[in-house]
Parts: sequence; C-alpha cells; structure tokens
Amino acid sequence: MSLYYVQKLIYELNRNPDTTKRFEENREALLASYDLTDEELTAIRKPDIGLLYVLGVNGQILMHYAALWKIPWDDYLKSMEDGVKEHGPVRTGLYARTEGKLS
Amino acid sequence: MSLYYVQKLIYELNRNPDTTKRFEENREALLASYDLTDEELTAIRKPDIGLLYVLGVNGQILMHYAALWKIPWDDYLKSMEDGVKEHGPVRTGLYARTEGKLS
Amino acid sequence: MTLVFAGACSHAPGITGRANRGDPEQRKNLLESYDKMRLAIKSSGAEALIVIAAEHFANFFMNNMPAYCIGMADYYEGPIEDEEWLGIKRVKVPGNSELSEEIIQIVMNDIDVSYAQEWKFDHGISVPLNFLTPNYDIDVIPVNINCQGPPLTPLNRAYEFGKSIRKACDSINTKIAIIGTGGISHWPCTPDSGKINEDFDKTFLNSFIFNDKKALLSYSDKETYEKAGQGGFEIRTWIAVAGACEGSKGELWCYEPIPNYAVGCTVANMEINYK
Amino acid sequence: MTLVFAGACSHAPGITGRANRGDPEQRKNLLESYDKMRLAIKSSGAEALIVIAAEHFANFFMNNMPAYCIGMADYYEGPIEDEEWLGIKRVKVPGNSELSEEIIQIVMNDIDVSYAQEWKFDHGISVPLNFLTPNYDIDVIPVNINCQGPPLTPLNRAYEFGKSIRKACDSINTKIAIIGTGGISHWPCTPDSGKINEDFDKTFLNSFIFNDKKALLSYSDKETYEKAGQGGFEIRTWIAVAGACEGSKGELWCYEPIPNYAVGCTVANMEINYK
Ligand SMILES: [Fe+3]
Ligand SMILES: [Fe+3]
Repeated sequence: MSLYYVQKLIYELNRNPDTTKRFEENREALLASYDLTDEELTAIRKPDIGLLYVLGVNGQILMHYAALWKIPWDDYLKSMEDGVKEHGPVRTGLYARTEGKLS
Repeated sequence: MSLYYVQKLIYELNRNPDTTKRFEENREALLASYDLTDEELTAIRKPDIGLLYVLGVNGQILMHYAALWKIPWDDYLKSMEDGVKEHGPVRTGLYARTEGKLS
Repeated sequence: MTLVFAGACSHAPGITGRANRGDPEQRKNLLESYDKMRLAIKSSGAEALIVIAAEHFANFFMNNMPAYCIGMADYYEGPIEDEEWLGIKRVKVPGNSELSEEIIQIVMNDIDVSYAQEWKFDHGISVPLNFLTPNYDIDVIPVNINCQGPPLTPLNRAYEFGKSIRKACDSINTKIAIIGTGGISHWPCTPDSGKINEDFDKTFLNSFIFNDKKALLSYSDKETYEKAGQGGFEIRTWIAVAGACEGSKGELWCYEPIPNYAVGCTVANMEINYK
Repeated sequence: MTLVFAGACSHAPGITGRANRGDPEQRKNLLESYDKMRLAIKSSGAEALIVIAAEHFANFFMNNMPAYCIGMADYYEGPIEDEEWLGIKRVKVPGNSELSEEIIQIVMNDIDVSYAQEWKFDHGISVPLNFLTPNYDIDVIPVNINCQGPPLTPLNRAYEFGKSIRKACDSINTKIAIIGTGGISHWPCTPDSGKINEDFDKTFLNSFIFNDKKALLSYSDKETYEKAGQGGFEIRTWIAVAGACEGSKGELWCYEPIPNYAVGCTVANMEINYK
C-alpha cells in the first residue's frame, strides 16, 4: 500500500499550495505524516526520479514532482530510463506490466 | 451553488486541522477563499446556526460547526427551531422538502 | 459459495456515546443481539467482513460524491470522532487490499463503484465493529452507499449492488461475512432528533425479513424523507444485504426503539441460500 | 430527441503548449478540423456541451476514484496547469447545475455515477474547449471516466454509459452536444513519450467510424497497454460516444500523428440516429 502514500504526497504537492509550502519550510514533518518506507523517503528527498518511477509512481503525477525540482523535461525522461538501468524493472503499478518499457 | 461552498467550508473545518487553524488565526482570509454571499458570511461569522440551517446546511455537517463553537447539544437543536421562526422555512437542500420540520 | 454470514444492524453514535441513557432492559436486549451476531460471524469461519455502511461526510463530500465506494487498503483507521464523545477508542483496523481489488474487479462489471485506498471510519462503521469484532482481528472491507447528499442512488441499484457483491463473494476462495448498517427511521442532528417512527420501521423490517424485493424497492425518497427522516435514506444498506441474499429469509433478533439513542435499535440476520 | 451533435477529439497538452513544434501542414489540418467541429456544434444549436474526458489526477485520486463522474456546478475553472506551459489562459467556464442534476438523476438508473459540485479542468478538457468554444459562451457539463488508476471500468460499461447519457439527453428539453476526448495510442510522461502506434490508432478509428460495437469492446487492458500505452486506456471516452450513438456511423475529419504533440491528433464526428 505504500505506493499509495508516495503518490498521495506527490499528488498533494501538485495540487495543494499549503502542502508545497510545508514541503519547502518543514519537509521532515510533512514527510512524517505519510506512511512511507525508508527507500521511498530516500527517493523523495534526493529526489531520485528514476527510483520513484521504478517504485511505480504514475508519470502523470511524477512529471509534476520533477517540475517542482525544476528538472528539465528531457532530463526527466532520461531519469526514468536511468532508473530502470540502476534499480531494475518497474516493480508495481501500471508500468510493471511491461517493466516500464515497451515490449 | 453557494450552499455548496458553505458546506465545503464547514466540512473542511470538521476534517482538516489546518483549515481550523486558519479559521482561528486568519479567519477573513480563509473565508475569502470560498464563494460565499454576504448572508452566508454573516451566518458563519456570528455564528447563526439557525440561519445556516435555514440556508440548507446538512445537520451532519452543521452539528460539528456548532461543536467547534462549543455550543451545547440542546442549544444546537434549539437554534435550528429558532432559525426557522426567525428566518422562515428551510430554503434549499435536503430539509427544504418539509420546510425543515416534520409535516 | 463463500458468503458465510449476512446480517444488518444499527450504528447510531448514542449506542456507545450515551450508553447509560438508554433504558436498561432495552439496552440489554440490544447488546445481547449484537453479541449473538458477533458469535454467528465467528462461528461462520469468516476470514473477512464486508461492512456496507452509509457514512456522514467523513471521507466523501459533494466535490466527488460516489454512489458506491469500496475500500482497497491494507488498513483503515477509526473512529474519526472524539473518542470520549463516541465511547470508542481510535484503532487501526486491518484490511486486505488484494481481496478488495478482486471484489472490485468483479463488481465493476455490474456496478460502477469508486474505490478508496484510504478511509477513515466514522461511527457508521466503528459502532458495529465495536460490538462485532471488538478485538479487530478480522480483515474489514468498508463499503459506502451515499445516503446523505442527493441525488441518491435508486433503491433498485442498491439491491443490484448487493447481488453483485454476492457474485463476487461466491467466486472468491475466501470466507466472507457481510453486514449492512443504517437507519431505519431517524432524524439525526435536526430539531426532530430523537423521534422514531415505529410503524415505518416495523413495516420495513417485515419486508426485509421476508426479503420482499418489491416491497423493499417501493419507497420513494420523498416518502422515506417524510416518514423516516433523512436517516431513513440509509435503508439502502439493508436493501443491499437483501440483494446479496435474494430469495432467502431473515430473522429479527432485536428491535428496540430507544429515543436517547435517536433510533430504533435493530439487529437482524439473513439466511444464505446457496444456489 | 435533443442530442444535436456528437464527436470526439484529442486533448494532448502539446497541441497548445508546444504549438510551433508540430509539422505546419499537419497542424493546419488539425486546426481546420477542430474549427469544423466548432462550427458544427454551433450550427447544431446546442445549448450545452457534455465533454466526456479522462483527467490526469487533477480532481480525482485513489482516495476516492470514481469510475464515472459528472459535474454539477454552475461554473468551473481551468486549466489548472501553468498558463504559459499549456498556452491557454485560465478562465471561468459556465456550467448548469440544474441541467446536470437532471442528467445525473436519469443516468443513475443505469450507471452509478459520482457527482461533483466543483471541478477544475486540466488540459483534458481545457484543450478541446480552447478550440471548440473559444469564447466560453456555452454551458459545459464535464464528465470523467477513470482511465488513469486501475482497476478501470470495463469497456462495455463505458459503452453503456454513453447509451445512458444519450437516454438522458433525449428525455430533456435542451439541445445538447457531446464530445469525447482522449488518446488514442500514447505514452505520456514516460520514457516512451512521443511514440505513436499508427496501426493501433487506425484500426481503432475504423471501428469507431463504423460504430462496430463488438470490435470496440474487444480490447483487453493488457493488449491496450502493450500496444497503445497508458494513454490508450482513454479509448473509453471514444467508446462512450459510440454508445451514445449506437447504430450510427461516424466520419474521420483528421488523423495526424505528430510526435512533438505525443499523440495521433484526431478529430471525428458521429452521426446521430434519431430513433
Ligand atoms: Fe447513519
Ligand atoms: Fe489524456
């Protein structure tokens, strides 16, 4: 179920300016209010967009998180490819069906 | 549609501690972020529980708003009766069907 | 054939929150009936409990109001209300996201359910669980039918929803119990709070016990509201249980109108007719 | 008999946001086709426009994910995206809560829709409106089919949903236009972004144009995902339009695969067969 809370955090960062403000000002307190594993926390803090992709985060949510960190579009796309190389195929969620790549 | 925003405000006050905090600390700024008429604003600020009832607020939401103002249960029930006497029958929403009273 | 128990009961917050304000004899009967249901669920061997409830703006609001919603999380929390006020301690309740997903996939062929990977129970689920699974040792799958904010789902869809839940249960290799929880007549949080329409309740219960589909589906929202109040809309939860057991009969274990609990306190079971 | 126009089109954010990066000839054809649709809606006399869309986590999330949702507000806002990025100015779009409620009440007999009294449009609705109602002078009724977060609604339910919307339109005394907006094949926000499967698109469009129900409903989500990407799940919006016009034929006005817009840009209409 943890993927749910990773996605929820990012969804709320996308949609709720108050959450974004807390993310800027008091990050750890905000993160503590979500049910996240250590690996997920690492991926969010770094941010490791590739790992988040491998953890199953939906691109329609993830792209906004990359934008929040001012990561250019082409780098965002490349991070996902690199993520699969480094961390292995997408583990769960939508993209797990084809390991995150076209068959 | 304005009843929607009255109910939304109260719903968020019920469920979201951040909203409640803003209500305590910076009330007018919070109220400005909802699409409310002057009559609704008056009813919320006072608070006029009876008028909110007449405006159509669902009791399952309204009771929590009364509790936020530390209004005892019996007074809460009486406010609604008084509201109908003062402001006339319930105007919209669920209770408008029987003017807010049993037929 | 893995639906192993079906029943329905009340969930009014007064039952736990204002426990001592009910007539002692009536309360005794109510508690004994809840306990009979607890034992029946236990001895059925149920591995999961579906609770078909009707929440009160705890998770769902008019910004996205589902007619039907099924929980799909590995745990839930509740009650959201003040623990003292409700008389129930806040706990983490076990869920089963995989089982939920299996059920949702099947139900979606008939009924267009929303799903929720997070859910905070209000008294609508926490009160029944307090009596039926006091140790929180069984996976719960919460289900909501919108009985609060019109437009409301038609009664015949609630019946079909029950049938669809039954279809899912019977095609899954897990023993499942179902309870519905709601009304019957009551006027919560309004000037008429505390009123109970015993005639309405008894007529409805009679139709439920005989699983008289035609009678159960004959109510208009207008009639229900006038005779049974806003709380009466919660008959949908009972109707869904009737649908899950179409063709079988039930038994009324308790009906105690307790004005201080603001509702006719009811516990009933429904036989399961294996097809 | 008051459905007066039906059609479907693309909504990719690149169409407005990266306008100049598309091939000029292809873009010209696309814009002319959107404009043809704008004029067709206008000359149909439509008083309201139902947009059957598939949003991208703008309003709906897995905490309460509706299979189907219909807006019920007097106004909406959009786009939620950065105005520069999307190339569309944020506006207030007129709605009609009473008309919405009428439609919802009728649809609820067949399809268990959620309703929403507030809704912020993302590019999924804002891009089509930008071309079809550039002056925002017609009441819009937004509709969402969950095409993002599985479990997804079965395709046959999407077809039934279209039929039910049609039933509602035809029993209401207001002239209504419907458009669906989605896919077809695309891989938004993934490493495969920009890829287009023309074969998949053309086969699907052919089935749409002939309103070949059997072919339209024959896709499994697995097949769609493998051949058409996550974006392919949005075929549900087209299937709903086909359902609304069961038995009639359509016409393909534009199909331009534009990699820089990350989708095969499509505009099609569907005849209305008055029964
Ligand atoms: Fe209730
Ligand atoms: Fe899309």
